[in-house]
Amino acid sequence: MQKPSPTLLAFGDIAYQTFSFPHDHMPTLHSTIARCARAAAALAGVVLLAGCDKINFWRMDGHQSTIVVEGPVAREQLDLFIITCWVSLVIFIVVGAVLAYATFKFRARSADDEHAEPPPQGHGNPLIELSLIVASVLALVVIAIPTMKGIWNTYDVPEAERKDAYEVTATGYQWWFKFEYKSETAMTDAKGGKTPLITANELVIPAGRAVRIHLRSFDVIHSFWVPKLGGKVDMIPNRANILYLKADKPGYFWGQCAEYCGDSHAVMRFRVIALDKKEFAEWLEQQAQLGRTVTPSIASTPAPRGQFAALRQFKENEAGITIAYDTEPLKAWRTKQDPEKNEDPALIAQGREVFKKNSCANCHTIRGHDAGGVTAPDLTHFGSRTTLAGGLLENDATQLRRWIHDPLAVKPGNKMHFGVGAMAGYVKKNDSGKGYTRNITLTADDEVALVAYLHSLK
Amino acid sequence: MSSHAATIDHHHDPSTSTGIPNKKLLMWTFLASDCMFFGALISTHLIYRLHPPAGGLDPKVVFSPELTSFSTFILLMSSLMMALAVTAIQKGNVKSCRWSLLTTIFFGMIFLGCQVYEFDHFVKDKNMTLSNSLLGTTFYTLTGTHGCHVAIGVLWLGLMYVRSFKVASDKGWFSQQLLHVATLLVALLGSLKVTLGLVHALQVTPTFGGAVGAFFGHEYIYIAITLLAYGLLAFYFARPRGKVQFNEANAIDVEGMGLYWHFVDIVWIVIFTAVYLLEYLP
Amino acid sequence: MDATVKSAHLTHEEHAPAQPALLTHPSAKYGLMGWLTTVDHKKIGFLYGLFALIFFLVGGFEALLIRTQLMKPNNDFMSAQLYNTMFTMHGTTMIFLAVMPLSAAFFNFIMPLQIGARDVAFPRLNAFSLWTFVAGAIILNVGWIGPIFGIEGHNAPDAGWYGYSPLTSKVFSPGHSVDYWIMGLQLLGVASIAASLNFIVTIINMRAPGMTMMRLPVFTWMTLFTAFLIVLSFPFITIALVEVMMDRNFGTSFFEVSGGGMPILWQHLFWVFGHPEVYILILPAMGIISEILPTFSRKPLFGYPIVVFSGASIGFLGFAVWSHHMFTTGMGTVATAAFALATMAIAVPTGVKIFNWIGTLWGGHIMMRTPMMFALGFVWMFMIGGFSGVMHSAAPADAQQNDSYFVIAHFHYVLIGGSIFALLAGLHYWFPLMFGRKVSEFWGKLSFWVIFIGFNVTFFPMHFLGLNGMPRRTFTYDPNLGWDTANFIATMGSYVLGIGMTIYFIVLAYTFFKGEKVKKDYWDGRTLEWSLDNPPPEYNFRVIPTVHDRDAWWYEKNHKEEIAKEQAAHAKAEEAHGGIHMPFGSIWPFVASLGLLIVAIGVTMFTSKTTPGIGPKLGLTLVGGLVTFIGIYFWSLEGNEGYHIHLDKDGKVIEDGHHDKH
Amino acid sequence: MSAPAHAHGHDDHDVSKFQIYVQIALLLAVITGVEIIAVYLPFAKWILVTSLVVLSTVKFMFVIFYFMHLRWDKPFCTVMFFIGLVLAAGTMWGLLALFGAEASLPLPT
Ligand code: HEA
Ligand code: HEA
Ligand code: HEC
Ligand code: CUA
Ligand SMILES: [Cu+2]
Repeated sequence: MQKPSPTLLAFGDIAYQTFSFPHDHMPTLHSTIARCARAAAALAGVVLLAGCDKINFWRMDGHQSTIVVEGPVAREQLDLFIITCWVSLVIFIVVGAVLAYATFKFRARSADDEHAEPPPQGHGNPLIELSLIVASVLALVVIAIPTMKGIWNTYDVPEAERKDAYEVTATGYQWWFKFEYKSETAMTDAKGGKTPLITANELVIPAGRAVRIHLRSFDVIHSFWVPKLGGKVDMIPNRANILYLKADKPGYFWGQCAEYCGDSHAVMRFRVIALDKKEFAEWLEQQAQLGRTVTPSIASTPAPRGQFAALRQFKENEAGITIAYDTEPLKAWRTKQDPEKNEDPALIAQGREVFKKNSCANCHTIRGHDAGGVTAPDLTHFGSRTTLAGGLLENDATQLRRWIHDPLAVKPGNKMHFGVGAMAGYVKKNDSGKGYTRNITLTADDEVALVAYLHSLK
Repeated sequence: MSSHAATIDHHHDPSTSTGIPNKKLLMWTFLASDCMFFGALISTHLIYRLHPPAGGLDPKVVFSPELTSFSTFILLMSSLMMALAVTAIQKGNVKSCRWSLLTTIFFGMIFLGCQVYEFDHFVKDKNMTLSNSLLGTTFYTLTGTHGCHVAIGVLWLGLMYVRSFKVASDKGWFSQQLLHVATLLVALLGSLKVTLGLVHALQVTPTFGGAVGAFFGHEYIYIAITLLAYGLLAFYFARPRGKVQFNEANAIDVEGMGLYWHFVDIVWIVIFTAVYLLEYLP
Repeated sequence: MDATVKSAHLTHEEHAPAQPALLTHPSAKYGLMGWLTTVDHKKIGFLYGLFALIFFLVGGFEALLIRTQLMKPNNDFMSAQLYNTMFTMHGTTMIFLAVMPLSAAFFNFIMPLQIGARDVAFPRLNAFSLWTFVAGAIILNVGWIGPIFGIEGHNAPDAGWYGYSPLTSKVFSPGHSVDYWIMGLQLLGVASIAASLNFIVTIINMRAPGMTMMRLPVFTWMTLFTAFLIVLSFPFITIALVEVMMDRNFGTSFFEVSGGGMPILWQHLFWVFGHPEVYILILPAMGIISEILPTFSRKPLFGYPIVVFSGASIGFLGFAVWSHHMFTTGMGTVATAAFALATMAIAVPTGVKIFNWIGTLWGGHIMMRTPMMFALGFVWMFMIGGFSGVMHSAAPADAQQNDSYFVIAHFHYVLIGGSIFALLAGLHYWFPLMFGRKVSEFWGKLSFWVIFIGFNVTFFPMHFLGLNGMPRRTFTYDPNLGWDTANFIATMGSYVLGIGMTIYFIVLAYTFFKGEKVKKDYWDGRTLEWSLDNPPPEYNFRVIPTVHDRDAWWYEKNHKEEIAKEQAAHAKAEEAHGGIHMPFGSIWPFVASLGLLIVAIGVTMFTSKTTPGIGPKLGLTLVGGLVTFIGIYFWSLEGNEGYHIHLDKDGKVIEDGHHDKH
Repeated sequence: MSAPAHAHGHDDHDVSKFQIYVQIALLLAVITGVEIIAVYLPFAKWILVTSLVVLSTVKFMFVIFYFMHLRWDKPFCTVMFFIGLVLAAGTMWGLLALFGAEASLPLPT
């Protein structure tokens, strides 16, 4: 065991002094307490020292850090923050020192002291006060100037880059994000129908290029926040907001809705993936395609296989992310772009039927697969995404099955379960207006087939 | 110029630190607060006028300046009567004060009647309802809140009027008061109903004679009740009674009420300009 | 129960004063009726305080549940819905049902004493404010019945304490929860505005002779500014709430996009109120601190005029910064810049206060008692909270901080380290005056240290959490974001804080019943309230004092003979005027509030009928309206009548005079 | 018109107060009339808006200073009311300016 350091002992002393009091003499009790205080202080010191490598939250280097940033917008905001920190710290130290000094210097140390003649009854000193006011104003000017610069620099794409800026539209839904690339076209059928490219929950952007995101909302207010790239801007119904972001280099970034938007606000997350020019172009190319069709050979008969974790009852609030994916997310994302090696075409085909049969298509779009619903995430290339259900779960077979088995257990109140507007979900509102009845029921086989099918959509 | 009763100085109350009577100060502070209420409402209305939704109603088509001008004028006149009521009671002239109060109530009722008529007209003829357009939403809410202020003012005036008959001997006074108030309420509501009925009849029936006939045909019960209520009131008030307990000392009560009433008037001045007149600019 | 009841003169039986035949006053001095009909500002203050403390514990309990849920990642201690209800109710309860009424308790109890008045200007209006506040508190909390008894559609509010539209619309909040929130706040608004009008008139008009404005104790000044902020800012939320209510019930489209409405308008209307509101929470606290520091430094407040003036400018500037809560709503550069600058400007007058408090300590004889500990704790903690506030005001940086735990850290530092610390200090400080007993120094200081440590352990890590990207109002988080440790520490801290609060309140309760009795003017105070016996008699001052100096009581203590002569002369004069005039108690304010409660129940608990006719909703609303009307009617007919009392040499009441009219 | 004097023989004063009230009421009516006519006049919009605002303000001031006796009351009443009035006006101006900005345009429908 470590010995308490001298500072800690001194701290104990202070505690002793504070607790002892001329007016309330409690000799036995207060000395006991003082001893306890000393022991407690020592103990706290030991715990702190021992736990130092565990307690590392001040590094603030998580996936959503605003301190370890990877884009010019976030950097400008960070620099400003650091300035405010320094100004505050300096003032805090100066003012705090004076305050501490005054407190200890002018403290009555004994009963006699307390009953001494009252000190001179001075009323103030205008000169001191005025100079302190001036000093505060000056300190604020130090903050105000970079603030003004920051406001104009971060509000929109800088003039010089505006021509080159890449535009996307992001729309918040309860509780997921839709991303529209209005300048890109995607096929709607084999005959050459065109539509703007739409995807969900994972926004892919070009790295090193300014991006202007148009923010819209479908229902309530959401907020689009990718801390490592820049501060948030709200998605407000009936309002045209924009956000300027830029990623220094290719990367995989965590984002989250930052405005309370109802039950599942906490799990309304998303990702931003920045790719270099070439890879971005490839990605666009792939996304423009119709949903991938895997044709089963006529011979093979579909049979559920044991490739999925046996269905277990997932707990409502269970982690949906694995470590491997977490440490090298961009790599994980890249591997997702290619079809899986051990696909079972028959199963996939069966899944496609299940999808059709269960009115999934009422809400979801899968281009080329007769699915054109618009109130839910576009699933055309669902298999190429690393996450599902609004960035909440890792898009692996287990988690996907967990999701389609019982969306409500994953995301409280979610619309796939309760339905969107007139569109019924897994349950349907009773005509009486009270209570729900089951609308979609999937068998274990259905689920397995659906998983295979959805994952084949690369 | 100045006006001061010999005994009570109405601009100085020695029992308070500032010399302003508590009730007056309360009222002014409340009015300051009320400014914020109307500030919020008028802002809402103007913001939505600034950004009208596509295909929204055009207020120029909906509003009818004649009626609004008339009710504006009426409200101004009621303010005059209110001011006279205050001067009267300050001089201790209870009778004159009562008459002024009654006239104020009367004008207030006309204003309310006009407003009800206007709303009715907008809903029925111009198809602007509270919920079918943003203009309706903000317009009815703003002017309706103002109307509520007027209605509360009328109620208050009525109670003050009744109070001015409070007699020194308290025997049975209380039950009488209840009766008075009830009757007064019946009379006022009855008048409103009957007036509306008349307006309605005139509106829907082409000939004047027919209108009057229809009016009596539909409204005879209300007319009877209203007349009865007025008769009763006349009866109460004609009876001999003791010395009333309403004099210069109550001037502050009337004055506070007056401040409220005038404020309602000036809010209307603002609404009249900001909501109605500005819409008619080229 | 109440110590004021126990005071000597009240044991005296009251003669039934001559009453008008049918206008009897259903009032009493004792028992339940005594409390319901009281118009005594001290009893009303006591009730405010009692309710506020109960709700503080409720809000604190909710906070502990919140922290328990967040203790570890992916915790399933609470469901998402329950969690959302919890933080909404926690925020709303703490702000409207704990801090505001606790401040109001001090306004009521202390302010009239500080200005040498016998009561507030409108005693019955004061009672009305109290009971309307209680009605609002009931409505706000009545939604808990839903989850507890499993009644569908009746939940406690869950749209966040600032209830952003359109989440509050019928579409997205179909149940009654938002109705409870709206009506609850509406009633609390009525209560607060009524109370504040009363305080303003009282402070401006009811000062003792010689108590010029520039001699007002700073706490009274802050009461005045707070009251101004309330009467000027609450109207905005009232109107905003009316508008959502109409959207919900009458199909209007103030905030309905389908009808052309703009949800952003709600945010403006709310924050025009909301920002002044946070100064409503802090100015009383600053007032309390400005009383405690001089008393325990045994020096007058340093730079009194500047402290007062800075309070005014904080209040005034507070109306010009509301959009700093909306930096992320895309207001455009110019608007953002303007609000950022205005927000920064507030740091100047606030800093002035801090400097002057330090100036007050400087050269004093500092007595380190419990209230002083809390007061110093306040200065430190508020400073930290203020600095994070300034960091928010740098708008681009705020884009990263907004709606993150950094904001949570900021406002808990100013709200707990600020408001709550000061209110806890005030409780200790005025306890001897209010109840004639004092809290043990040992236990007081112990609770201070536990609270202080617990508080910092809870909220300091939240700065890091926020900067590390943790959004607020999230019931769960993943373990891969680096938030686990800080959350765990914060939760442990909140338990320590809970223990500290528990110690504090147990000690307070113990002292109330069993604490050491102390003599008058226990702390050697400076302002007029300390010139009274403790607990103060019903009539407050035997003789209305004449004020000669800013620290009136300090002056009196130093000029005993002069004052004694003066008082004797004034006592004679007052006696010649018929003795001390006391207002009758009245039940009518209570009745009026009861009516409002019925209206609110009607409006919130029932859905409108689709068939014609009067359903329970309209029916109850009308009944409630009638009850309120009756209450107000009798209240006004009753007139401000009262009776006179006369005192003997020892302050005993020797005779209750006949009733008279004023 | 003299400052408030504690005059005793008040009859002639009352007469003049009565007259003043009536005159003001007439004035208010006339201004209202002018306003109503003004909006139909073919002047530039800004002229009309300015004059409407000015005229309404004049009406407003007459009512509060005469009918509401601010003119004869302690100035503190005026201060009290103007705190609310100015703040309300300022906030309205702020809100209108905020919503007038381009950033606040609602989405085209
Ligand atoms: C008691 C309540 C209280 C107080 C006093 C304050 C005080 C301040 N607040 Fe705070 N604030 C809240 C309660 C309070 N706040 C709450 C509840 C919220 C969140 C609401 C919600 O979203 O739920 C909030 C949110 C909030 C935001 C929005 C954050 C966001 O959501 O994005 C901002 C932004 O500017 C802000 C700023 C400030 C500033 C600049 C001050 C200043 O007044 C602070 C001034 C004080 C000092 C600066 C310290 C002392 C000064 C000196 C020693 C002088 C020298 C110093 C300098 C020159 C820097 N606050
Ligand atoms: C004055 C206001 C005030 C006060 C005093 C507090 C006090 C506390 N607050 Fe709160 N808080 C707010 C105002 C306040 N808060 C607001 C406005 C919000 C925003 C809400 C929103 O987003 O809408 C918020 C949100 C908020 C959050 C964020 C929730 C979220 O965004 O998801 C958290 C999380 O830690 C929190 C924690 C605490 C804690 C631990 C305390 C502690 O200090 C509490 C200390 C008190 C006690 C611990 C009481 C002790 C009592 C007992 C121990 C009794 C127990 C009794 C029994 C078991 C019978 N608060
Ligand atoms: C009522 C409309 C509706 C129906 C029917 C529906 N869904 Fe969904 N689905 C949604 C919504 C809304 C979401 C987004 C939920 C969220 O993240 O909050 C979603 C999300 C998903 C996702 C995750 C998408 C992503 O990128 O995160 C998958 C996979 C999915 N649904 C599959 C299905 C399948 C399979 C069916 C049929 C059995 C189905 N859905 C039926 C509305 C629906
Ligand atoms: Cu969407 Cu929070
Ligand atoms: Cu603020």
